[in-house]
Amino acid sequence: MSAAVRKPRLGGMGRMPWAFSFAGALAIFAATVAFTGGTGAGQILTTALTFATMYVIVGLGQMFVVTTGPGNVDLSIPATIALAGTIAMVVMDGRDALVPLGLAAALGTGIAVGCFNYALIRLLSIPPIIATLSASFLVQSVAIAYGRGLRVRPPEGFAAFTTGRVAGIPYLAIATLALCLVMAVLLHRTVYGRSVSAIGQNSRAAGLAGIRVDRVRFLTYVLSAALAGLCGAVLAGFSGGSSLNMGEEYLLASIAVVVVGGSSVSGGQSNVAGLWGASLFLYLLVTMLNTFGVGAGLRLLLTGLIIIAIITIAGGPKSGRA
Amino acid sequence: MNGLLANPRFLRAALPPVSLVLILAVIFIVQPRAMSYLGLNLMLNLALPIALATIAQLCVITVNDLDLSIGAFVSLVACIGATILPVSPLLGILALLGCIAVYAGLGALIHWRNLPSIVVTLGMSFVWLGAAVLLLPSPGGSAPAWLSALVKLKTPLVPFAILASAVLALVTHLFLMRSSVGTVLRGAGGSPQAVRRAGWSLLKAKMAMYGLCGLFGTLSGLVLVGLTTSADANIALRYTLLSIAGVILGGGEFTGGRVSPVGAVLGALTLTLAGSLLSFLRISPDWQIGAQGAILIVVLALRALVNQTERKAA
Amino acid sequence: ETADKTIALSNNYAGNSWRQAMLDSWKKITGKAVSDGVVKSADAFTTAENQATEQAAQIQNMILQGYSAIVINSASPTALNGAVKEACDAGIVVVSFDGVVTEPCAWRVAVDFKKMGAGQLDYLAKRYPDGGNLLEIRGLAGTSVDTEIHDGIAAGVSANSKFKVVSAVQGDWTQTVAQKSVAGVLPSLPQVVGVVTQGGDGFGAAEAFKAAGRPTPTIILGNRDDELRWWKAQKDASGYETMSVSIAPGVSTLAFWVAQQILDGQDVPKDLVVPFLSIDQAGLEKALENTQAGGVANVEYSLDDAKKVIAAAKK
Amino acid sequence: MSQSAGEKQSGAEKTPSPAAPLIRLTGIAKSFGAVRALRGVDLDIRAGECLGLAGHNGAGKSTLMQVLAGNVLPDEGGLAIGGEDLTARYGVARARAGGVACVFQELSLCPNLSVVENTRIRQPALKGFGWRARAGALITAKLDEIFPGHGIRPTELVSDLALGQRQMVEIASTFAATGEAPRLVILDEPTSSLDASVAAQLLAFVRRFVGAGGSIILISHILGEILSTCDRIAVMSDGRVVDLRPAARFDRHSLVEAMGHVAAHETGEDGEAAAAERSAAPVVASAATPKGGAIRLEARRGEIVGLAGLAGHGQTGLLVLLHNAAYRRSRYARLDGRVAFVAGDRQTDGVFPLWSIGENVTIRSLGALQRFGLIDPARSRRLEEDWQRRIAIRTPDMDNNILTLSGGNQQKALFARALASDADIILMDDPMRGVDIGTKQEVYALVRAEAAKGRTFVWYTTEFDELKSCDHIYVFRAGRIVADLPRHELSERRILQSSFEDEAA
Ligand SMILES: Nc1ncnc2c1ncn2[C@@H]1O[C@H](COP(=O)(O)OP(=O)(O)OP(=O)(O)O)[C@@H](O)[C@H]1O
Ligand SMILES: Nc1ncnc2c1ncn2[C@@H]1O[C@H](COP(=O)(O)OP(=O)(O)OP(=O)(O)O)[C@@H](O)[C@H]1O
Ligand SMILES: [Mg+2]
Ligand SMILES: [Mg+2]
Repeated sequence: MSAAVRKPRLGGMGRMPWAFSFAGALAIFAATVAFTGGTGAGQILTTALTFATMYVIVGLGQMFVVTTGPGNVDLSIPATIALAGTIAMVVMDGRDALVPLGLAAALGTGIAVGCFNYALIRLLSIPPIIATLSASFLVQSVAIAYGRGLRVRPPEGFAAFTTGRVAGIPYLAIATLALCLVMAVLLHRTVYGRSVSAIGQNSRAAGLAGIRVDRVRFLTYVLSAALAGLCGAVLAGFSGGSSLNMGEEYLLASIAVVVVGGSSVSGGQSNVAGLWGASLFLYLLVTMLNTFGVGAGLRLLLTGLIIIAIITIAGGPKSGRA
Repeated sequence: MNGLLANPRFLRAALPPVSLVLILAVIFIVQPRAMSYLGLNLMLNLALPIALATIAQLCVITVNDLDLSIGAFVSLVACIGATILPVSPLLGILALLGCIAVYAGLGALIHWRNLPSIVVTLGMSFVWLGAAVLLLPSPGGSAPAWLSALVKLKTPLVPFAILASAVLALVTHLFLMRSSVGTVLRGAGGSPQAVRRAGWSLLKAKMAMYGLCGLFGTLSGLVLVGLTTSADANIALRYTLLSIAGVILGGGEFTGGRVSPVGAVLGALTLTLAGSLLSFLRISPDWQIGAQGAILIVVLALRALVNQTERKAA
Repeated sequence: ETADKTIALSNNYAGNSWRQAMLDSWKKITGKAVSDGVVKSADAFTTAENQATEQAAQIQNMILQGYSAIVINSASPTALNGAVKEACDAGIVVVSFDGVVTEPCAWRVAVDFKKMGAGQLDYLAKRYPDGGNLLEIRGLAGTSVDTEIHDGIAAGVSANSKFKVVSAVQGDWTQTVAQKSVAGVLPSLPQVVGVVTQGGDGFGAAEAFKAAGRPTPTIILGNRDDELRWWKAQKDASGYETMSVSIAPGVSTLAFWVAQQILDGQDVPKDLVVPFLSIDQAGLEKALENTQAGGVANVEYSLDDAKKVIAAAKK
Repeated sequence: MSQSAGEKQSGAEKTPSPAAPLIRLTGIAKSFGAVRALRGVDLDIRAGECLGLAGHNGAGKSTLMQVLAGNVLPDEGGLAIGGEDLTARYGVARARAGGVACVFQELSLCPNLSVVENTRIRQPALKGFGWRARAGALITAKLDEIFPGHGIRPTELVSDLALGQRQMVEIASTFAATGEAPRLVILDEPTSSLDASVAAQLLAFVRRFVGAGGSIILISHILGEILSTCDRIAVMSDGRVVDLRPAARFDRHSLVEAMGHVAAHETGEDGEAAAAERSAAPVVASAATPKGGAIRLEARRGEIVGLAGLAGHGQTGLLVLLHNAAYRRSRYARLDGRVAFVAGDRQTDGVFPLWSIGENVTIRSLGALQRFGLIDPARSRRLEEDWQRRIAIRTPDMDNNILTLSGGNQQKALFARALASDADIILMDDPMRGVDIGTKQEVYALVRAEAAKGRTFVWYTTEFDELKSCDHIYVFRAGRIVADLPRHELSERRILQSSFEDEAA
């Protein structure tokens, strides 16, 4: 987005790593519509936008984490979604007046989880992949003990907002788009964003270039968990209440949208636009296979093959010098 | 001795066995009955497939990649082992060999297109799982009798799981850490450019390591189905994270070809025993899941201590 | 006489309200049994992830701890057979419920899932004599419960040939997933008269229909409080009619009593059948009253219930 | 460059060919995208000679050697070994078979392996039972032969070795051979991370190797080395060989001239040596070495403080310590002012490989390039272009990836990063590694000018000449500061004396 202010500056990298995910999404959409003979095309797009937003919200946080370098990944997202969703619903208590408080509580939960994650990573120097996994078990336990698996309904107004739409475009998608713009600016135009990229490429060099490595990584893990918390609240509002397992599918999905969206898993390089492409792509893919009436086994198999095909065609990063 | 303790590299190598012994000691105190042939056998026989999956993961980590599909792959192998293998052994073996070949092919694809392994294996996890569901839409099948008999072998004195784990650790250590071929393969993880400039084929190295990953994954699936006697498509999905945790617990690192097969096997055993310890502690069900996380954290916190001495020594 | 016996619950998943209610019922009933001196202890164990391998290890640890009986809600009907066999060999009584195991040495407190599927079609056939299109929401791929209910539904459809399943989507027994899957296929579907489910995904489907602006078909619901309340709201507003099928989480307590009876030396057949929990239009209000807000409709069993079930099975 | 063709011809004519060339390169051309790294190079390498290769940063020296080693396929041109044309299907394997071995400019050892294991990687023949013992014997023998008193244990992990030691291992394992010894060894800036005494050992070995009939290509920016060691010297400029003469017919002045630089005037050598008193400006940085030692490092505002001593004796560690002290309280160091770091080991400490040259330059200055909390693209562009000019980074476009630059030019970008920043104190970790002589002179001048404006420099260097630019020098040995010299006391003998005192005693 704001990267376009300057001509693309990624030397040897693929010029538009995110374009493939959009192309893939478009192709799949075309195939689906062709199959249904054009019925419901608009409807499919609308629902795709709705569901893609959830992926995008968690994907944003995961993307920042992944960008801080190899081995950095946040596996506590599903548990955080469940806990924050529950807390938000309990705090909102079905009253519209308490929605802001509930959202704040969800964000606060995320921030707390993020702090805990980073404490494990930094103070105990546990590799992030294991640290966030261990943390997620603890968070899950807290969610169980706190929520007892009970479903609390969201306030009417909040539910209406999360499911509402204007001219076929969900409010949620509009809000998420705004969030993405902010994140894109954060990524490309602020010292924080550059620092994240620098740390992802070479954290020792980043430290010697005057970047406060610990602080930036801390903020990144907090950001990721906070966005997961936000997603938890939104998801609970959208689906009529929180549940303990509502975050489960976001473990793989959050990673998948980041990498299919063209961010580099070896760190240092990321883009926000690709998240949308990848989210739409993944959602439309399942929809297409469901529409075709493909069974579960074949559907999983095809999903995997198509992801691999896309990434193979798009190709990996080319290194600069032999 | 003092010198040894101050040597961070030694400490780091000593960490996996020390954590294992510690956890075992606590278990023996909490549940004295575990201190027997039967006890060890019961606690550890399901550790063998995990150890094998961990070694499979270690092969891929050695060349700086990560395999997010190993759990799904082990599930698929278990399904093949419970469906095709007993009915037509030849076809079953061919299918398994085919799976290993696909793994080696993945290595080639990842090298050839310079793809991030995480994405490719994430995709493959869907493929393996899908294949498993197609093969076994609902749980069932039964493992060939010889396989069950083999993995449930009652060896004298020391339970089979421990013997097999020891052999596994020894063989992979000799191959990866001591042999001349293993050296090149680890070098390919440490500095691919250096290895290529010395005239080795990185493509072959990647294919070899992925192929080995497939091989150990296959062994893991077969042992697993031998133990459980029947399979389901979701049976081993958890192995993906367990195997990564095992490699790390064993002192391995995600990049730079720094791995330890012996440590990894010990790490896998430690993880399994941690689960047992939790059952013995009788924690409230609400917190049992959290306690698993807590145990992981405690064991890894020991690593932090070692790292600190390492930093001081530097 | 079982006062010195110990019973353990091996549970493979705790991440939804059904399981939470199941654990609660267990705690409530067994807690009383322990304080009454019926059994010495009745501990509950849960694994972190819904995985057969982890549960097998858990059962092996229980063997080591020397429990007299193990009550299992199994992650897989077959994958635990190895561990279950070992438990039996160690002289431990094994009772499985909900997710039952096929190992012959174990007892099974089973729900007739096939009937649960077929029953939905019987109900719909009554509602729609002319038949129509159906949408099926399935559970978690690769599990036996999913296959059995699906088979039941398929059998029901072939028995009522005026119905046609126009699409089957995966709901993973998770409301949000069901909502997403249904929302995805809806635009391309013709008019459907009913949604057949595995219980518990109905509310997600209802949300999806609402979001798509399509008339709500007859959705077979599960036993969660929000589903029942939604039903009530629809019923009050427009006289909406449907039914609910599910398994009562309290079936864990039935399994407990069965285990106790076996330990007591009673002759108990290996296969016991519990009725699934079914709520019809008339029983809705009553069910709602007895359901905790945000919880699930439940039935807990007493020793006498267990004896009745055992007696029924002996016939 | 216009006169180059003539000179080259004359060079070729006047050198009678005593033997048929071992290797003949004809018309080698290679482009990387828009960069024409090689534009048709003809070069003969004879048996039993040491051929020097000099040229400015980015002249194409490394690329030519990559071609020779089979790592890079040329776009055009031919290659013959021993008269046999091998142009088609040339590659690493062919090069090895032809007896060509190469020590690359960027280290190519596996850090996770031990010295022995790295030897195995280089020597495919080391396999089968007992290969470790054989590899250990081989590498130890070679290290002993080339670098007596090296102090490297073959079982040590390469990551535990200091940079200089790694370079020694790299060189030794290239010369070591299980079967036939290599016929031609290419040394691409082998001395850049070795200190003077070790470099001398290497150069002495090169002469012995050549004397025994082997061939060497030696690339170096240290002209004295080339002049004293080589039989012939080829000068490259902008992808061509522009001059080729016997070494005896070059001197420092003519060599620099041939490279296209105006001969450097040896400035300020003893001119101001009389200034005995240390400046009275406030101390802005002070540090003690964590390993103990009586002498504290002190740097005053506007001073250039030099760190000397053998490579790997704790200088880098102290610089990192000083750097971190600017951000976190430290037990050992205190810093009064903003700080910037110029890395010497650019791969691990300096370069951000995914970024453009411009982004690599501006990263340290982002704080100052903000407007309303956002980075201002126009301002950063101005800064980049300003510094591209001031420090002459050879690139058509600062938006190109940093890795498209040659080693020396990458180093310049790192220099620009520090100098462009708002830092009051600049820490330099042997930053002139691989920088060509012309640029060096410019950078020296720049450093002196900045110091005059009040900036403080703490400068670790392995080159004695560079210490002459310093106001005050600290000599390191075994992690401690062992000598503290004002400039007028500086002499090569003093430095060596302090560096080696222990061994002498
Ligand atoms: N892989 C590559 N991609 C793009 N450009 C390259 C690549 N390799 C070399 N170049 C360019 O080719 C030219 C020659 O580089 P080379 O490394 O051969 O210079 P050099 O003479 O060794 O310089 P130095 O003394 O600084 O090491 C430079 O302009 C460099 O930027
Ligand atoms: N703060 C730090 N963080 C990480 N690594 C450090 C830090 N300080 C020092 N090191 C590492 O410790 C080692 C010790 O550095 P030392 O001071 O011996 O280097 P040196 O004397 O400059 O040697 P050379 O530059 O020749 O490698 C270095 O390899 C450096 O990478
Ligand atoms: Mg060079
Ligand atoms: Mg140094």
